[in-house]
Amino acid sequence: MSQENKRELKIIGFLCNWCSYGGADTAGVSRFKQPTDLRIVRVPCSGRVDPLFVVKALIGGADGVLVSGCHPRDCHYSDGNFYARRRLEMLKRLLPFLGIDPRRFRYTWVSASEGQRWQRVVTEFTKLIHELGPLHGEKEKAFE
Amino acid sequence: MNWDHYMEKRRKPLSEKGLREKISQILKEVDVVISWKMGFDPIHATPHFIRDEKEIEESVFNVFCVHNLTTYLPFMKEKVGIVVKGCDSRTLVQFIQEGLITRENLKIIGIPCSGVVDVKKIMEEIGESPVLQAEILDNSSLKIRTLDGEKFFQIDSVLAQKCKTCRYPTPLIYDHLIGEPIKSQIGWDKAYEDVTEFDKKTLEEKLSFWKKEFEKCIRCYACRNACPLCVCQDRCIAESRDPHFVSQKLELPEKFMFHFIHAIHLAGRCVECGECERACPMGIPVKMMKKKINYEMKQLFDYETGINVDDKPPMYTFKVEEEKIKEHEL
Amino acid sequence: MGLKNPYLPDIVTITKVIQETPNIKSFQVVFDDPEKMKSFTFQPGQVGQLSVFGVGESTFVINSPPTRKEYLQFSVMKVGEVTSAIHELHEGDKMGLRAPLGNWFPYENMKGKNILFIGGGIGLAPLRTLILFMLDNRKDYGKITILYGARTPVDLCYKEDLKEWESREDLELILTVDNEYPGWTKKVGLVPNVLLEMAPKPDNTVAITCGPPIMIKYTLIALDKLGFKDEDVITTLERRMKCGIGLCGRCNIGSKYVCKDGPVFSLAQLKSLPQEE
Amino acid sequence: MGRNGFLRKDRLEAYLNNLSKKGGLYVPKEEKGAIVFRKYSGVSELSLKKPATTPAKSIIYLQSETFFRFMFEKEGNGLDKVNVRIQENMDQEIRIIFGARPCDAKGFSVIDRVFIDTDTQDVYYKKRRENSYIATKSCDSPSSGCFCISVGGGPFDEEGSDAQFTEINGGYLIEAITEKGNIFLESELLEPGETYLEEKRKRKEEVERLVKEYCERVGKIEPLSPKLRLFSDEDFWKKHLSKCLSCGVCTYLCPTCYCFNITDEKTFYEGERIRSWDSCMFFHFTLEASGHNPRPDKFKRFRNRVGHKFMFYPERYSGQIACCGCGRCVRFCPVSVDIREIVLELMKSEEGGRE
Repeated sequence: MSQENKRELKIIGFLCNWCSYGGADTAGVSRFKQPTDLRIVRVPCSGRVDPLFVVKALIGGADGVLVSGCHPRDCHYSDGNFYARRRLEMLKRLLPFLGIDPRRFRYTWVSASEGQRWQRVVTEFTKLIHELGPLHGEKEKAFE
Repeated sequence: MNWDHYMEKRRKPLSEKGLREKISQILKEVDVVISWKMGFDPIHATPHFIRDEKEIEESVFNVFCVHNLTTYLPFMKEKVGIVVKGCDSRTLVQFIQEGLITRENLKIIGIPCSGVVDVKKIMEEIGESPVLQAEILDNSSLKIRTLDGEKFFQIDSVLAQKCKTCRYPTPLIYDHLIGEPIKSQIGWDKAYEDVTEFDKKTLEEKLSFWKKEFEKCIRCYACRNACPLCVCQDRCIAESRDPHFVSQKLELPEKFMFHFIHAIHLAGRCVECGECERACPMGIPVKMMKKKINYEMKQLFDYETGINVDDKPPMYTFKVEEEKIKEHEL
Repeated sequence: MGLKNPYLPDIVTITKVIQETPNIKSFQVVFDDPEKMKSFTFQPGQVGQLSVFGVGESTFVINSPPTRKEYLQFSVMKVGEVTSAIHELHEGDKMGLRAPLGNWFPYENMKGKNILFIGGGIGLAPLRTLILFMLDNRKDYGKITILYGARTPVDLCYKEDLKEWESREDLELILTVDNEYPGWTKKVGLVPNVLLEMAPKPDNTVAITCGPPIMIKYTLIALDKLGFKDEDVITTLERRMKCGIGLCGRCNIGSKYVCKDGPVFSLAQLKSLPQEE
Repeated sequence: MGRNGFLRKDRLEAYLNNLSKKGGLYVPKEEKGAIVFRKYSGVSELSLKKPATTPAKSIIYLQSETFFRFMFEKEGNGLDKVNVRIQENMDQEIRIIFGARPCDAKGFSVIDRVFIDTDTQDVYYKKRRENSYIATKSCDSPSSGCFCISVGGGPFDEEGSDAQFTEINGGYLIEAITEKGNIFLESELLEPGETYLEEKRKRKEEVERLVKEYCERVGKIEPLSPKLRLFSDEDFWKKHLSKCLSCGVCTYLCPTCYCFNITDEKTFYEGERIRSWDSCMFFHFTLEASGHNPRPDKFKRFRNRVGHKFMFYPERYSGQIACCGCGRCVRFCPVSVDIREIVLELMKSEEGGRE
């Protein structure tokens, strides 16, 4: 069941294959309790996350988007997450200009061993999205 | 916003004769020179591709020469001569930064510009009545004769929005300069006042503003095609089926997505020439999104597009320690 | 309402898939509506719009002849989004079909004449329907010659048909491949060159050609050299099509729409149209 | 013209309110920098002063519409193969257009020939066309770039309109042109119009003279001969179209352009087939799956556009030009490509060089 038994919201997570996906796995294996609103898309690297993926998700029906990669300096491809950081920060600052609450989008770094950190990130982000409420109506989407 | 005093000082007549002589000179070194000529009526100039000495006579430069002619360059294989205003020259700098043109194949005639008009605004003022004659009087006002009669405008009152806060009236890169350089007193903050003002609105206000604006979008892609930095053109992901970002529906999500694509692909690249907005037949302020990103680029990376050929666009590079990007805690 | 909606496809089921070459598959389909299957008629050369729902529509010639009605056959080369999706399909899968569309080979005018078919690669598809149709009405036509080429022996389509045609007495089949190939003992050379070598007589003969654009281009030149009149040279054209009924505007060459006024044109007709690539 | 009636300006609101009860009423509305046809929501937003930025075309020939929906289904216990079910999406709305211009209406008759006068009718367009009522407003003066008279239209042209109204004497003289046009006269708010006919005749003469004078700069535009040599001269097209941006402004704002695309969209279990406007100015328009494109360059695409309107269409439809002279393509082209200039030059070359 989702957070506080409310309607489950749609949160899309783009997780890098090498760190954050592993982190999520660690959290799972360690049986850390996590909210179920998150749907994970595994990507090779946070550098693969085109800001447009985030936009497409938000416009297409997601209530929140979480991007998570390796910590800076830890990128499997050495500098993918450095590029990601710039792009995603740009996006985060652009979103409110279009009237989209920037809190609905978060990017962060979680390593494969940080199961606990992953749990915290997901739980807190999901809680925040629930506080913000659904971005889209049951019938009508926010951008229609 | 009071910028009148400063415009007055810098507005100076340009010798079209000098321009034509210079075109004639560089036409010997290149295959084609791109300039302006009068279009279908006196207030509409049109890009003029000069391949023959005889065509030089028609070329003009005045407040109606609104187009950023550099938009054609990345697709041209010939040696090109081009006439640029200050703002247009930033595109050239950006092109060179990104390796989109070869500087050696280009001859640049720079024109220090004291601003061009917003043709749409004039059209609105004259109720789209056919223009029979347009005259520039003592460099500060316009006399426009239409089928409905004569109308006078202070040029300043119909100046293009971008010119009101122009920070680079003199081309930043050129081989030949026609006329005296002009200096701008406009500070960076001033140029982005519209962005910061708009950003003060609430999220709801902003969303409903864009919904209203994008509602008008007819997806003609004029903004994209007029944009000099939109170099994917025929390969644009807005028209591709794989990846499939945008469908052929004419609904708001599609339009939001398209304009996000345009803006995000121009992050740290847009030189704010305003061609997107000028080309839009529906009057959508499409430039604003890009300006907002530029504003953030300056805040984050102290970067301004199209100023220095040796710069690297901020999205093409990184720093291990980013001074201005803080980890977002919840 | 009574008005037929030309955009609504009929549902068809794939009854058989044949791998013709590494990138060409033939699909035999039947209408799900048995009445439709019974009443459906078409002419050799006419096309159909196959659709994979959710992906889109594409135009293919019906390459089974109207004289054999158990199924309709389409051959699909995997090149784009729709054709790739069709290639994913299996026996029993559903497709949409809008057919018949377009014009057809003027076979009535060819009665009593010698017929020279010149095909390349998947270009044999539209010819196949006419060849089979003519073989089913063999007495109406004179000498039938088929010149068919492909890049390699692997790229030859309709191998079963080719085998049968080769064994028949009442037609001549000449096969060629572009380059030498281990074990290939038949002709080697590009179709137009082989054609020139064969030097068929243009008298009382109609030449019908279909293949890749470059082959057609040189075949037309060769036919001209051999003395064929523009009226006696017939080809089929391809363009990007959407509606298939002459409305959507993209497949025009001058005032003619390939989907509705074509795809079959005589060289004489083509020469009267604006020249495009 | 048939019946008529006079509507005082102060009754316009009540009149439109009533009209909007008879069906979806679409009027030109000012929306920050553009005038577009929108559903009527009050007289204050009505904008009749100048022609709308977008023609009324989009009300009947939607820029994007669903042909049909399809669902993937299984029967019974679901062990069989997946079936596809198709559900036609036919629009039944009654549409009333008030305040289009004569050129907009003329555009519909250009599209009618293609979509309706054929053995494979576009049923979606036809249905909407049958269910629509068009009242055009006669023009008061030409707009920048207009050339209706040059292509055989005019500020009071009746082709394609069901009714036409003329702004005179502090009100509107409304005249029915077709049987359908009577819908605009079935109102108690109207006064008898006979007394205004003379005034309207005078107005018509005056405006027509004004427009004619403006159009004379262009002259008469005739269909182009398919034998025209200059038409295949690539240099001619390059000279005129080097500046073209290859955007869709001219085609999307054109009342007569009708080319379209058909695409599928689907989610997991269902989807729809969509028809949307397409533009012959786009590279993708003729791009084939193989990568081959018969019109890869913008000048070739523009040549086809000119050809379609002034040569191919007249060839198919007994000399009718597929252009209504509204001037939008000239007025709104971001780089001021002037189709009139191009056609005139082609025509002129014909005079001297007919084969």
